[in-house]
Amino acid sequence: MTDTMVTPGDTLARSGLYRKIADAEFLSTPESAIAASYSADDSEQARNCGLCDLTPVIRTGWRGKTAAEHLQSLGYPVPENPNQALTKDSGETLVRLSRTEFWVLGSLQDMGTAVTEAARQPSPGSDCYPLFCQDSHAWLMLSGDHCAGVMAKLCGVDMRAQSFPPGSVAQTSVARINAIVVHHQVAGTDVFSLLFDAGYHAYLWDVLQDAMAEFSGAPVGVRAFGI
Amino acid sequence: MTGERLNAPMGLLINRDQPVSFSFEGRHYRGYAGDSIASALIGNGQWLMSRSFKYHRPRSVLTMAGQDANTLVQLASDPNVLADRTPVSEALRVEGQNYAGSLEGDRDALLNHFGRFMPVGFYYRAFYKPKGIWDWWEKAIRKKAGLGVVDLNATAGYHDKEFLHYDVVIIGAGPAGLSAALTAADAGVSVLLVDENPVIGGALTYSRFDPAGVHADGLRNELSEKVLNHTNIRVMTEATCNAWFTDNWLPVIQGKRLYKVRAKECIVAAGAYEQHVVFRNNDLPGVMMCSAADRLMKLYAVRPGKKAVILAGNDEAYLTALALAEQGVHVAALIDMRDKAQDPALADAVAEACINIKTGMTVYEALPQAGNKHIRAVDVRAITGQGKVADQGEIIDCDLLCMSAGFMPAYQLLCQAGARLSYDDERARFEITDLQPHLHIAGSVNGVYTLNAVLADGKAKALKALELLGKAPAEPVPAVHCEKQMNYHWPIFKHPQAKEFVDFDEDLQIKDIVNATRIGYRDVQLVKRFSTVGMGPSQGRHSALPTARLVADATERSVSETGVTTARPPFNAEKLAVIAGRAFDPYRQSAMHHRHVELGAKMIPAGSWQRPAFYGAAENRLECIAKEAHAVRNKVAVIDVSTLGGIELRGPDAAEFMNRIYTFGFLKQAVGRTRYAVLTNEQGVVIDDGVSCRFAEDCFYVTATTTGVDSVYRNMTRWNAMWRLRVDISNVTSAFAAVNLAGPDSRKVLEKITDLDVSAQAFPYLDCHEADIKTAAGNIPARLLRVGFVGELGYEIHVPSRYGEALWDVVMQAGAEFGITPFGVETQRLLRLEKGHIIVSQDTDGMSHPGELSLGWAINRKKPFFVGCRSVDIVMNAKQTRKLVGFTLPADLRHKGLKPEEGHIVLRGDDISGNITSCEYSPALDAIIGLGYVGIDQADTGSQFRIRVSGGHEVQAVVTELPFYDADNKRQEM
Amino acid sequence: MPFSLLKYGLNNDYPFEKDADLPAPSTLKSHYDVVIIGGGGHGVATAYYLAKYHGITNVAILEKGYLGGGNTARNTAVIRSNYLTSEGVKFYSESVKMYQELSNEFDFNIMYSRRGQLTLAHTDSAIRAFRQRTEVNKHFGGKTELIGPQEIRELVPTLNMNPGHMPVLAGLWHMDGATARHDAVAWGYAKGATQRGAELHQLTEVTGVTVENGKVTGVKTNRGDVGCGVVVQAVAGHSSILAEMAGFRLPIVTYPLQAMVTQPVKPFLNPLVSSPAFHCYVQQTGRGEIVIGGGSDPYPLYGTRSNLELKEGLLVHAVELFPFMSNLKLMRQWAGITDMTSDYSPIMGLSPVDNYYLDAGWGTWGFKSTPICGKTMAELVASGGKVPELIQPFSLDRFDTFRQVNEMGATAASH
Amino acid sequence: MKILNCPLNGPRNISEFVYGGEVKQMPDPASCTDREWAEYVFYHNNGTGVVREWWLHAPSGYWFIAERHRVSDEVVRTYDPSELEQSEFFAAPPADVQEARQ
Ligand SMILES: Cc1cc2nc3c(=O)[nH]c(=O)nc-3n(C[C@H](O)[C@H](O)[C@H](O)COP(=O)(O)OP(=O)(O)OC[C@H]3O[C@@H](n4cnc5c(N)ncnc54)[C@H](O)[C@@H]3O)c2cc1C
Ligand SMILES: NC(=O)c1ccc[n+]([C@@H]2O[C@H](COP(=O)([O-])OP(=O)(O)OC[C@H]3O[C@@H](n4cnc5c(N)ncnc54)[C@H](O)[C@@H]3O)[C@@H](O)[C@H]2O)c1
Ligand SMILES: Cc1cc2nc3c(=O)[nH]c(=O)nc-3n(C[C@H](O)[C@H](O)[C@H](O)COP(=O)(O)O)c2cc1C
Ligand SMILES: [Zn+2]
Repeated sequence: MTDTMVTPGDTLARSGLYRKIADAEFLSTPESAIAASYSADDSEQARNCGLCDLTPVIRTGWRGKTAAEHLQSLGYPVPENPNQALTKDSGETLVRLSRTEFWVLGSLQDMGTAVTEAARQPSPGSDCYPLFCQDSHAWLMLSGDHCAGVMAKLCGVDMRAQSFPPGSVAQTSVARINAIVVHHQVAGTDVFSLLFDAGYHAYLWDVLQDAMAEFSGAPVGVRAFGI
Repeated sequence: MTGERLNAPMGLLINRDQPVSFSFEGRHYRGYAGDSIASALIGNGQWLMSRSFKYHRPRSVLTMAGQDANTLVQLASDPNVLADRTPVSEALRVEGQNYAGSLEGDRDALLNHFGRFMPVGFYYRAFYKPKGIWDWWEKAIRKKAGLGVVDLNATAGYHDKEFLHYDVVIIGAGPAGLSAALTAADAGVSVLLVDENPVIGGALTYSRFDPAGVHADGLRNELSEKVLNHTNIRVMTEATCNAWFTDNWLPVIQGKRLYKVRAKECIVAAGAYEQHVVFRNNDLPGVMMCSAADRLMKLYAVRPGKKAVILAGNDEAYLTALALAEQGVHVAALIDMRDKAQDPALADAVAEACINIKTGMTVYEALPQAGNKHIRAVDVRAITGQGKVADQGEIIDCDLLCMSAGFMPAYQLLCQAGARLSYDDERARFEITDLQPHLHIAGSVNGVYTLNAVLADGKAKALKALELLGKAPAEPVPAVHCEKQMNYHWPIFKHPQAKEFVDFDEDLQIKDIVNATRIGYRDVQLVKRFSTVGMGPSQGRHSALPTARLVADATERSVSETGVTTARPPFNAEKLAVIAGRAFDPYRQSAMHHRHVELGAKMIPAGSWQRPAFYGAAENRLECIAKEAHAVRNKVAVIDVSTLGGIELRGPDAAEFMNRIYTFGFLKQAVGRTRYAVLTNEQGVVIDDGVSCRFAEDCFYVTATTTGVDSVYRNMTRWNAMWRLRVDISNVTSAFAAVNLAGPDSRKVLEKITDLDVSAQAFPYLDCHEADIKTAAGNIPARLLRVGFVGELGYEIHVPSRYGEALWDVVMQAGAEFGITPFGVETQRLLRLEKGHIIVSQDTDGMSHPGELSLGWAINRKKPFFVGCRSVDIVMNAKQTRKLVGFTLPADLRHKGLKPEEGHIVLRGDDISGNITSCEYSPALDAIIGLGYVGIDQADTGSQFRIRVSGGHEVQAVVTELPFYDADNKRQEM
Repeated sequence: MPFSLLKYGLNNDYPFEKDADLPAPSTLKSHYDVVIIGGGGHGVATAYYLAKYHGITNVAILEKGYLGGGNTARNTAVIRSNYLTSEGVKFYSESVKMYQELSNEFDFNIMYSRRGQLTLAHTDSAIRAFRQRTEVNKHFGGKTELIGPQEIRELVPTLNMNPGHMPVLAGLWHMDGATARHDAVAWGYAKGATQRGAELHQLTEVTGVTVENGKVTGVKTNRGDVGCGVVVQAVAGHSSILAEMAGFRLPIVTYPLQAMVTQPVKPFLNPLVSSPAFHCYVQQTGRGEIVIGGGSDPYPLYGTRSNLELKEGLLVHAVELFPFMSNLKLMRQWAGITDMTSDYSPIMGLSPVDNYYLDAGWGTWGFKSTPICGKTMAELVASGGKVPELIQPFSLDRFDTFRQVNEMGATAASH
Repeated sequence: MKILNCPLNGPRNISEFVYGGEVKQMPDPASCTDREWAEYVFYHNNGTGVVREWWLHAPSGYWFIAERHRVSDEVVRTYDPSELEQSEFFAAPPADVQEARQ
């Protein structure tokens, strides 16, 4: 990852949201720009109730009978059951969505560069198909003490820690659209990653802002997570 | 004036340090913070609060608990507000409703005297002769209908919703609920305790439980403190659980938020409703439930009268008598319909308070002050048989009559859950049975009334719930019994001059109920529907039991056989805004969305997507479309087609799968080639179409319509759950952004941005390729399809959606020198029509089969199977009745207002033989062109048919061979 | 005050014996010429016309619950004829005409109220469909117009022309649209039928159908067996169950359909207003309540439980269309059980069993057709099985020949 | 709101699911009569007992089978479609249909 500041509309790949968050400062990622910070110190905000657009961070996935093996051959741990997630020390989060479907969410440390490498490896045979999740899905990350509280206003699944501990995954409906919600940790903070049809990027961003207002939530940049 | 209030400890809810002023019917009053509108009004001596629905009789508080319609008032933009539940606030303006003139001097009160001309169901027997007169009467009658007035400018404000999950949810924070909550919480489970009142305690907050009146407060304080401080209990006050829905799904309304609560176990401890006695003028202001008087005093420190009479059907009323006496109300008499009190000690205590007890007697009639504005006295008679009284009675003066005929369990939530409410006629007791496995009842809703039994019942049900949660209780579940008798068996006394109200909401008297059965409406459900009993705002809370008794008696059945009408949600009336809440209205935008907005596009919905209709101001629609069409036909133009569905099929069986799903043959589709793909459902109806691109032996990328793709994808995955072919199916619609670059110069533009050889030889019509699009910032991997929806040389460019905006930018830059023009869906619709391409769902309907659409060429009838194949065979072998054809009309018709519009009908003789599905003026052809269904005998090219256009005019159209434009497809194939 | 009311006021003996609308319960005979299964509007109307026009009175209507307690009690009482197909429009127009006469014919006020129905178009495709319905209607003499935003504003000034993200673009204004006191329709027919000699047996459930040599000969009930020459099945949501008893299947799926009503307020809305795109329609009754209805439940069930999801969705839209209704108070929510066909047209006429006639597949739209159903079914019975022309298109065998009568576009969420 | 137990995602509100119709056996399209085909396409058991149904968990795109009682709405069992033999779906195995006529 480079440390240069960029204008988000100038990069080749763009998050559908960049105009909405134009008041942030942006960092460049391998092909795009990511909101680095909105104010001098977003971390306090992130610990309380923050929302971060991680769409530019690289992610990938495979589906098929041999997808689990392929994942292992790439050196990734395989969550034991569907709807579970594991986070590697290097920061990648492995999400298992079904018996045969796996996603890898890139790390904030390298903005997912390592995942790009993995995605380049040829997939074995005919029973392991790479997925399109980098483009089909947008990625928003909710952080802080009120993740479950915010989600309770949008989603019927109980996401309080006792029933949805770190490592839990729910494929569910959030504010009437389908979403994958992953409870994991970034830089020691509990976060909920929401992955959902990229067309709804602006929609869900606004809905989340509205739901967060009760908890004084606000957008945060990746700097809040020690990047 | 705040009126004089009783001393503490009366007035639990009010804050005497905080006076509040408000107005009612334009007059100013003062109350205290914590007062309800009703308590504040009565505190000021203002009793009259509303006029009844039908006879416009003066009404005042009945229950003081929001359980009746007598206190419905009007706030500025809020009709039908319960004055006995709604707090007063500073400067609140309250009005009465449903009157002519003023609440005090309602002119419609005259209707009271015409009651005898308005027998039950009189509407059905009048107003329709002579024929046609009802139209007149209806208008007159409708004016009088309804209660409050809607403010047409009212807005909802912000309402929202939240999901909650608890191990145990307890509805009702009376002694039963409190005891249940503590038991459950002590075992370590999460508990939600919901009560509609501002403070917890239920009956403990207002009711007297012992003659001395010392027990309730202590117990309430003790239990409340424990509950409020328990870490496992969340208490929600002023929150109403408004229904029971499947699997313990409980809507709890608190203020402007709707909580949707899921309970693993639900304990309903909702208490019981006190029941009224049915006698003449039982609706006069000053006649109320015993518990209403208790509440006025205990909760609001309001003295309900100076001189009271108590009408008792149970021992509870004795306690009210004591409470009144203690607060300085002169209790002139306690009339007990029974022969004696169940608890002799209570009778002694009342007698000691110098209250005259008369047993075996009833109030036969309440005597009104002038204008029926208040009770003045009661006519007390000895009971001589069921519902019968002595000829002579005694008149006792009073300004307050407190009555209690008994208690009916708050059965609503339970009956919504499928439980059965039964009534033991012998013992005059209710029972609720057939409960759902994870639903429990405790306390007076369960027919348990003595305080210790209520507490024990709460505990027992919590233990039961814990057991089901797998937290087996350490102690045995206690058995709870209660022999306390609450209901007097026949508290109904008919009077020759009637006005003995069974249902206050609907002004229904004894004879109305009985007569309904005599006219043939014998089932209690028919009685309800014919008389409207129980159909008013309080939904039969008080009328259900007397109605059941009267119907049972009139039809010689038991009350249990007669039953009550169905309890339906909601429990209390709920504001529409609360249930609607914050509306989630998801929309999708393509990666290029903002570029369209910047270019001034008029956006329109397409399914959940937003798409440009055309670029420019709405008022210039036609010019914009013409300009865009011209650019496509003559230069180069570009349209965002990102919303087009995309499905990726990969695996060794991908071709086999395509072959079974779509009508065409796909096994032999060459790699690098595209093919039109039509989808029929099992009925053989065309439901979608698209383009199939084969990028490898084992890889197809197939498009679908914007609005159809989700169901196409679902269908595919379902079929493959049965076929079990080795194919992976992905809906990649949002993964790709795409444009269609179209027009004679499109190749020149494309050449500039790719290294691929795009010459006609290397990249012929219907080819598809993967190649990079070059930009200053780097290369974009792309899929290029040479297809021709609009009939010009053209290319679809599909790229991963993250690059969508960059693709748009590079195409626009490269095209600038050729005058590239963006175009929208409306223009596209016109252009494809010139090419005779159908739009599935516009040119097809729910019955269109491929034969009617002349799509026979897109069907491989030799292959063994595709979804719908057999149905297609059947319909194509049957006699055809209609066909979709192209037609033309002279251009100048549109200036005469005679251009057919989509939806106009096609005629054959006097019959309708078809309809127009698409019709536009084509600038390229300078003619009106269209597609439409015509009778099979009208479908030959060159034949004419009639279209009925606006204004009933008819025009003759000529069936025209498709396509209209560029018949030999030279342009798209160049 | 009309004179008719004076007789009650001046007489202390109301109700008079002769004023009874419905006779007291009677014993069930062992044989009837005609057994009608289902005491809803359709069943009693059939009995009424059998007696009135064909002199056939040895008829029993068997109703498992109470008179008109099925969908007749639950429907939102939209009466209209602005359908899409010629077959549909002809049929429903006839029914609407008959409705206008019923009060005087019955000597019982069914409170027929011609309000006009306004259906809203929020998309181009709706405009196309509405234009077609307008033209088909007009062709058969109906009073229907496709109108623009300005006319809509004049008709319903309180309507929000920009609800949600879907502005109102046009409207289908159906002047023949009406409503009536739904229960009274069943009562009026029952009164007329029983006064002419037909028997109404409530709390009488048909539990079996006896078929001999392909011909129906009787039914079994909880009150004993009854022989008969002809059976008419008019059981709405229970159509498949009865058919199964008679030994055949139907192209029907049964779904709950919900509706709801607010507390009464002073009148502010005259026409019936419907928005198919919003799955929502709204009307104000003569008593002042607002009745709100919408789409069917998303999956089949034989139950009348209601649920929160439907109510939430429906009220979001109701409040979008009429924002000021946000302060109205919802009072009751209920459901009926509806028998849905795939083309949204009914199944009427012959069945695979001889002398066993079908009046089924009425789904969410059969209240308006009550009179014409009764009339045509009576004709079918009286003629010994000759199917009246008006209902021929609705025959069961249209499914075997793939000749559906497609009313899909004219029925969803506007009833 | 009713809870439906998805074999993949566990118990969820029924609003997350899409009903997909009765599980029916397709007659052999090559040899059945028109009438049998019409039965298959249009007719339903629509019974009052337990019916085998298709359900889709929309957020995960997962189809499964539920056995549900049509009166009580009680779901007796849910399971992956692979637990049913192909013959439950097809009178003639689709592969045979393919081969027979190729
Ligand atoms: C919420 C809702 C809204 C609707 N809105 C409209 C509308 O606005 N306009 C419109 O035109 N239509 C509407 N409908 C449809 C309309 O209500 C019905 O199509 C119509 O009432 C059917 O009448 P029916 O007499 O056939 O059926 P029903 O009135 O249902 O009568 C059938 C009777 O058969 C009885 N029965 C069933 N099984 C047996 C048995 N085994 N033995 C004896 N009796 C049996 C039932 O108890 C029932 O009483 C609506 C329906 C619902 C549920
Ligand atoms: N004197 C009286 O008027 C009277 C009335 C009722 C009960 N009691 C006595 O009180 C004791 C009964 O205690 P209990 O605990 O069974 O009942 P309770 O009446 O004390 O408590 C029930 C509570 O539930 C609340 N509630 C009911 N439905 C609700 C809903 N849907 N949502 C939210 N809150 C709801 C009520 O407002 C009330 O506060 C018995 O001893 C009985 O004899 C006396
Ligand atoms: C057009 C219409 C208007 C209604 N108005 C009312 C009403 O004002 N009050 C009421 O309690 N119920 C009203 N209902 C609902 C009925 O009470 C009842 O819920 C419905 O007939 C279903 O019967 P059930 O709830 O007994 O199963 C109305 C129903 C319809 C169809
Ligand atoms: Zn509907």
